[in-house]
Amino acid sequence: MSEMRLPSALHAAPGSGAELLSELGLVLYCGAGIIFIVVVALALHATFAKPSPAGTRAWIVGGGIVFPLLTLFLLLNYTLAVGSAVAALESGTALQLLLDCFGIDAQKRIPPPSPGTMRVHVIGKQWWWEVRYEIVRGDTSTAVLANELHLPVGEPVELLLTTTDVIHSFWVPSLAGKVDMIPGRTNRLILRANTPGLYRGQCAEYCGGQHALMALYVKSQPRREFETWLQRQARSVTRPDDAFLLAGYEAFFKGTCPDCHTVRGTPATGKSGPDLTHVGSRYSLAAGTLRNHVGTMAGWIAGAQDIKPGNAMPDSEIYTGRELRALAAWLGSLE
Amino acid sequence: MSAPPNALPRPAQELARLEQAWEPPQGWRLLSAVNNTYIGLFYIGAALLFLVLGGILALLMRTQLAVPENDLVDYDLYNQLFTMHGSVMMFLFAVPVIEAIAILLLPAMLGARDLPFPRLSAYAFWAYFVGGIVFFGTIFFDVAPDGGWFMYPPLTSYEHSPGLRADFWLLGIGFIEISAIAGAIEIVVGILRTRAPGMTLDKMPVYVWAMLVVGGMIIFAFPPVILATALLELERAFHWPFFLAERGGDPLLWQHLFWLFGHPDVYIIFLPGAGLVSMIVATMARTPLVGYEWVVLALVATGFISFALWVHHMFATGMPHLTTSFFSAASMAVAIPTGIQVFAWLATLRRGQVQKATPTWFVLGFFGTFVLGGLTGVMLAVAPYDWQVHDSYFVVAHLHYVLIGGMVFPVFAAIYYWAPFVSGKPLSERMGKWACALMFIGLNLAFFPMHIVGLSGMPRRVWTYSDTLGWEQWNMLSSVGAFVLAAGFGVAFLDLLLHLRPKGKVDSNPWDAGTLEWLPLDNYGVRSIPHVTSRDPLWDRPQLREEVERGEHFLPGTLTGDRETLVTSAIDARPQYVLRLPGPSWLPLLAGLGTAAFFLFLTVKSLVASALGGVIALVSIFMWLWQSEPAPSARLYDVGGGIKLPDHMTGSRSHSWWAMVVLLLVDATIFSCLVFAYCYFWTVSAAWPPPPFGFPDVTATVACIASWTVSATVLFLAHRAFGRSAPRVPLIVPIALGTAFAWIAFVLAFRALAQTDVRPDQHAYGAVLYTLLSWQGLHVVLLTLMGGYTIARAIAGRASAMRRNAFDNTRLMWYYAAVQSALGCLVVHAPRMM
Amino acid sequence: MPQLVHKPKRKALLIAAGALGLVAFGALSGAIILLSGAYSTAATTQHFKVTHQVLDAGLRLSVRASARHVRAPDLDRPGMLARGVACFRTHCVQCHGAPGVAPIPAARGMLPIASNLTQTAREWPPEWLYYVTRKGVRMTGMPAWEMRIDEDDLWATVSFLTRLPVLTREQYRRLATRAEDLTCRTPTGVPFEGSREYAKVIFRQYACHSCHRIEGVVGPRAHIGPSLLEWSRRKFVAGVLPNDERNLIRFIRDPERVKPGSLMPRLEVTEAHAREMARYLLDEGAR
Amino acid sequence: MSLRALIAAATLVLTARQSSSDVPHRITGDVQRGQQTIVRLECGVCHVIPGIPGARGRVGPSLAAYRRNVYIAGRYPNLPEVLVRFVRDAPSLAPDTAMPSIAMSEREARDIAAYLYSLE
Repeated sequence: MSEMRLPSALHAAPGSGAELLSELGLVLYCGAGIIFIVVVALALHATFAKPSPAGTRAWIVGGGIVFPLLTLFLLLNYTLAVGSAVAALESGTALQLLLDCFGIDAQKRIPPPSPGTMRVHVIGKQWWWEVRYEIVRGDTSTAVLANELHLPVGEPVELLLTTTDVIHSFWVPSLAGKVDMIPGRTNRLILRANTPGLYRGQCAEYCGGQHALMALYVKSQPRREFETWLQRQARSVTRPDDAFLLAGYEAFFKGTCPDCHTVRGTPATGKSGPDLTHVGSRYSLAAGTLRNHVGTMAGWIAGAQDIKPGNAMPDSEIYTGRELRALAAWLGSLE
Repeated sequence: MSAPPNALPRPAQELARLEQAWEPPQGWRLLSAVNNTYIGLFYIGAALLFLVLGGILALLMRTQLAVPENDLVDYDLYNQLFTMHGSVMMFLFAVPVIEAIAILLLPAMLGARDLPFPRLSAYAFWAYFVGGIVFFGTIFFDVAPDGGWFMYPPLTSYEHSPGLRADFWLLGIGFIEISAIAGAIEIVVGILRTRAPGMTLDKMPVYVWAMLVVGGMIIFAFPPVILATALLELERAFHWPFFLAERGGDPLLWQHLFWLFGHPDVYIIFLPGAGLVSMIVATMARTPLVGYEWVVLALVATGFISFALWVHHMFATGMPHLTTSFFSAASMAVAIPTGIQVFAWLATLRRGQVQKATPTWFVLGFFGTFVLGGLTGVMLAVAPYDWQVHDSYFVVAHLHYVLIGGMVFPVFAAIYYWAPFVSGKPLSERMGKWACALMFIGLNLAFFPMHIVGLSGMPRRVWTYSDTLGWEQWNMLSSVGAFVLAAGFGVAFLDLLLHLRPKGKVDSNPWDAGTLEWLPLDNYGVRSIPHVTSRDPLWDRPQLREEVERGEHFLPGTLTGDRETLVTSAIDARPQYVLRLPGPSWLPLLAGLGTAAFFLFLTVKSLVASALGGVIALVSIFMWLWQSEPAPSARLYDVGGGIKLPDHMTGSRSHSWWAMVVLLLVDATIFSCLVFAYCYFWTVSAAWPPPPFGFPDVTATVACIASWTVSATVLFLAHRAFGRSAPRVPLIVPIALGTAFAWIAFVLAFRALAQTDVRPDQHAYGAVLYTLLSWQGLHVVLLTLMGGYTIARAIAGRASAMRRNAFDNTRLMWYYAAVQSALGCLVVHAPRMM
Repeated sequence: MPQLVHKPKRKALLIAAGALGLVAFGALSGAIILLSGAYSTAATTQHFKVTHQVLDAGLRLSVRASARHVRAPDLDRPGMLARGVACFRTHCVQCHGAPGVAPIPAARGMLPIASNLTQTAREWPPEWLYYVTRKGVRMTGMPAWEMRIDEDDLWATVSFLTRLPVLTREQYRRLATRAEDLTCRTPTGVPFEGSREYAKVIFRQYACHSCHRIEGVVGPRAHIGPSLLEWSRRKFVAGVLPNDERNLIRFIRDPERVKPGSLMPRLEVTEAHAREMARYLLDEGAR
Repeated sequence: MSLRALIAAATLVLTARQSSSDVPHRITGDVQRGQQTIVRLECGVCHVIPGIPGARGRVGPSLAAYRRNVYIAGRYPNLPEVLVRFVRDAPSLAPDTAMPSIAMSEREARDIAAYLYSLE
């Protein structure tokens, strides 16, 4: 995953909400830096310079009231404009908004989300993410995956954020600010990236034992590539022909795997764990904890509780070495 | 300037009698002391102990995070560590230490001999100390809470946090709620009613103003968290679904209630720090604080605005844009009063010749860190920016800058500044400077990198992180900084151990300060209570020290033979009566232990032991109350200046009446929060009451309200009759009657609920209805106890037309309970109007 | 006379200091000898005479004390002698020799040398012989036989030993030839089922610790087989089978069948012993 | 190279020179690169490996003091060429093993082996 961008608000993706926010941040840092230096300088001066009657109420009125009032008034208007822009992902930079936010109604310039905007459901769970693409090209079939989200480059995608257990928070710092996932509610977040890339996100609201190991990847890719990918994700799986893979397939049903996992096209329809239909195509296992290859797959199946203690996946305790390898190989083949 | 109120020479034996009355208990009996100087020191010592303990937890965490993928502690222990660190620092260090400092300093600053309710302070301290130790001890038994210090449900509810861990958190908070409310009563009544004659509101030291505001804030800020913790415990213990979405609850209700407390709490912690800085700055610059009125106004304004900020902790919960905008604006607005104070301090420093001693260095350290924390605070108030940094290490950096910079630095400035007040001589300048420098460097080294690592995507509360994310160098720096900071604390504590020797008799004013606490002091406080005519009496009347020490001012000895102080009017501080104060007693300690045992054993579900603790606590409290309100003397006492005062007062002039009113304000705020919870469920749900349930029975509701009216009326009639006849008959009969009607009302309220068919564990609707009912029931029980106590006093001859504070307080509670219960019954039906 | 009061005290102090000094000196010189490598561990260097005598006496005293509660059964039951001979020729003669039979060459170089049992059997009561045979002797070549010879045959062996001093070369040869078809029986049960202490004895008696590191079993830091420390957390037996009791027993008893080519030898571990071992290993985490 | 030939060759080359304990572990791999490769391939999912952050897996044996191990997979002498092959393709040496063959280059396998031999 060398192509992964650092999951950082300081490395915002071009065209994303995070980019607007990082420009906003820049304004804030500069302003705060100047104010900080001035106040500290004043404090040192006041302490060490000769006493002077210059220290009067004028300081209080000027420094304590007029200056903050003015600054905060400007800041508030500016940030409200940025906030609206980020919420709707309007194009244009935050600095432009800063220059012309007074006198222009920022709300007016924001186009409503176009009717064709793609919607993706992201459901937070202890401690992983379920991602559902509801509609694929008018077809009603569903693409369900875990811990991974793909976006077409340059198009806003609307995420509907929910949870089935505790509060989580969806945060991909280089794409957008965070939005909580709260039981009983559905929150919305619009994501967009203007360049292809792989981004990392992590749960930002403490959600219990393994909160630290709840990450996900977001991949932005050209529209055509995205379409191909999505179509493949919507496909079902067939029984493998290869003898070794078949052994893996059978091992899957020998164990308790199907109780929790779905593999579309097979009798496995468990709901509580991640959908594994295309698990082999994913970047990570265990919600961004492990890279995905046959070795980590085998290790995760056999030792999930050592890797992520307390998570819902038990250590498998029934497979022979050969079965484990075959199972890992079969799952890895589900691309 | 006028002559002092009392003439010289003073009678022989006057001083000896004063000393005898205030004689502190010796040896191990010291634990029975209730005097504010002792309790204040115990309290500060305990709070600093928890600072050390919480700090050790922090060092463990920083060691774990120093390198990526570290195995020093596992996830389970780490989650306990950060939960305990936050809870210990906020609830067992920050809030208690500000109350502790107030208990120690306030009487001396006000020219009083003690606070009005010494035993209440002692009780608050013991409940806090024992409870705190038990709470902290859970970490050694692997039952420490692990839900984070703000304990968001549903993670902390019974399903996702089975076991005792979360219950121990609720227990720990329970203690701090008790001691904070007790402290607030003490502080507010103390400030308003025991100031030295002449110390009108506009002559109060800024710190006293800060504490008055903070006392007021505690009264309104703690009730939401009291209610929230009660609801969560009800949910955990009985599965009443307040926060469970699938049964009509809402996890956000917890967040609203918690932050409705949590944000003012930040200012409850910071304002006393600001007040301390105002005092120190003025003294160190040897000039009166520039813009006193502005600063006071700023304190009051901060107190108000702080209640309008809580939602900025919830910007990421997906609330409407308009809401975030409002709270964004309010959050920014709080920068203005803070700015006023900062510039007032700067102007003061500029005007005077600054003494460069350790307190000054700490104040400068405070400027250098708090201002930065304040600025990042403004950033967090910017809603869109908050979406990025919320719940990241940026917030961790911000809050530590604000709390350590804005509160710990002033507290250590205060420790160095007021050490001579306790021990007669300053601490080591050399060690003080080292401590200050190490703390300043450590703080910046530990927390500045956290801004960057937070922006780089590191969320809070993670026990480990990967080495591929670019976070490791910053974390290493932070960890090193944490140890430097700890070394700074270490030097300061060593200095305290080596050089602080509290003594009874202190006559010291090393910084040449202008306020009353620098008068010569002994166990009895000041020799005579000064007549105050300006804001900085020691500067404006240099001879005041000698006059006070010679006994030329008010109340130079003991008039009743008991411990005494002067009660003055709230606004203009005119002497009103001589308050006889209780002496040392084991009862507060016993009551504190009993309370601790009650909650502790309740938490571990050991009901018999719990009940035993409860009985011990109740009996101790009743015994101590029994001793209160000694028989009033018919004569008037000459306190000096030709002023003759009684030793007792009833009705709204009595200090106990004020305490009762404060308590009722707390009570009413809890009730308002409960009503808020009801309305909240109503607004967030599609239909109300949620089908298939109905509203409570109207007839029973009306009957309940009628019954309460009768009950309160009976008490009112008794009150009218009390002044005229012998007390026995008009007290026993009406109170018994009133109690009976209160119980009838409660039963009727229950019957009204039964009509709705909803059980409390079925739906949030049922849960909130039954909580309203339980709250009413709790008051009925309380009235029964208070009524019984009042009757007992009447029978024992401890009540009369003059000696009626117990009755008056019971009566106040009665009216309040009746109104509250009636309102509670009505509010339930409010949705019918819509 | 205050001095008198002080004197004994000072004397006691002096004695104590002297004793401490001696102990320290001893420890120091011992350390120097050990660390310098001057102490020879070669089997060609014999013990000092006094060392040998002390150790020999120590052995007798220890056996006498330990065998106090041993009660011998009737040693003259029919068939007993024959089985005793069988055991003796299977397990003992190699080191101890027999009338007219020398120990095998390797055994002749042992230090200490295995005693000639014709003499021992004359001087020791059967209970002692039983005890020593059953429990072995530490730091000599004498192993404990309780895991390899069952209780009855242990006594049968003792029964034979008691007659050893009176046998001629010919008699012994005849007895030995007659017993050729008999095998010495191995024990089947475990005396202390589920005892963790006894499980450690079992590991040691099968020499497991010569290749593996095992929790609670003192031995070399062996890297021949995989470490068995924290075994309960391991997921696989031999990297092949799920790590549960059944599979572990299977592997311990017949490694080659579970994992062809495995270098772990078949140790003829009884079912009961293998179960104790498996339980011990799997129980570790639960403690 | 067939398995038999591999072992035979390796054994032949090295049996003659068993005198120093270091000899059997001579290998042309880079220890530091090996460490990075182990981190990248996340071998720690199944093994405890000293010096690798987060390597606390219990699926396979602990690789602590790997240099001192006498055998690989309980079957083959612990020789560099065998180890390199086992690291890449364990099933070819131990058909029943749980350790899958992991995609990596010859050089990466050598680096990993070098790292393992650096563990005393």
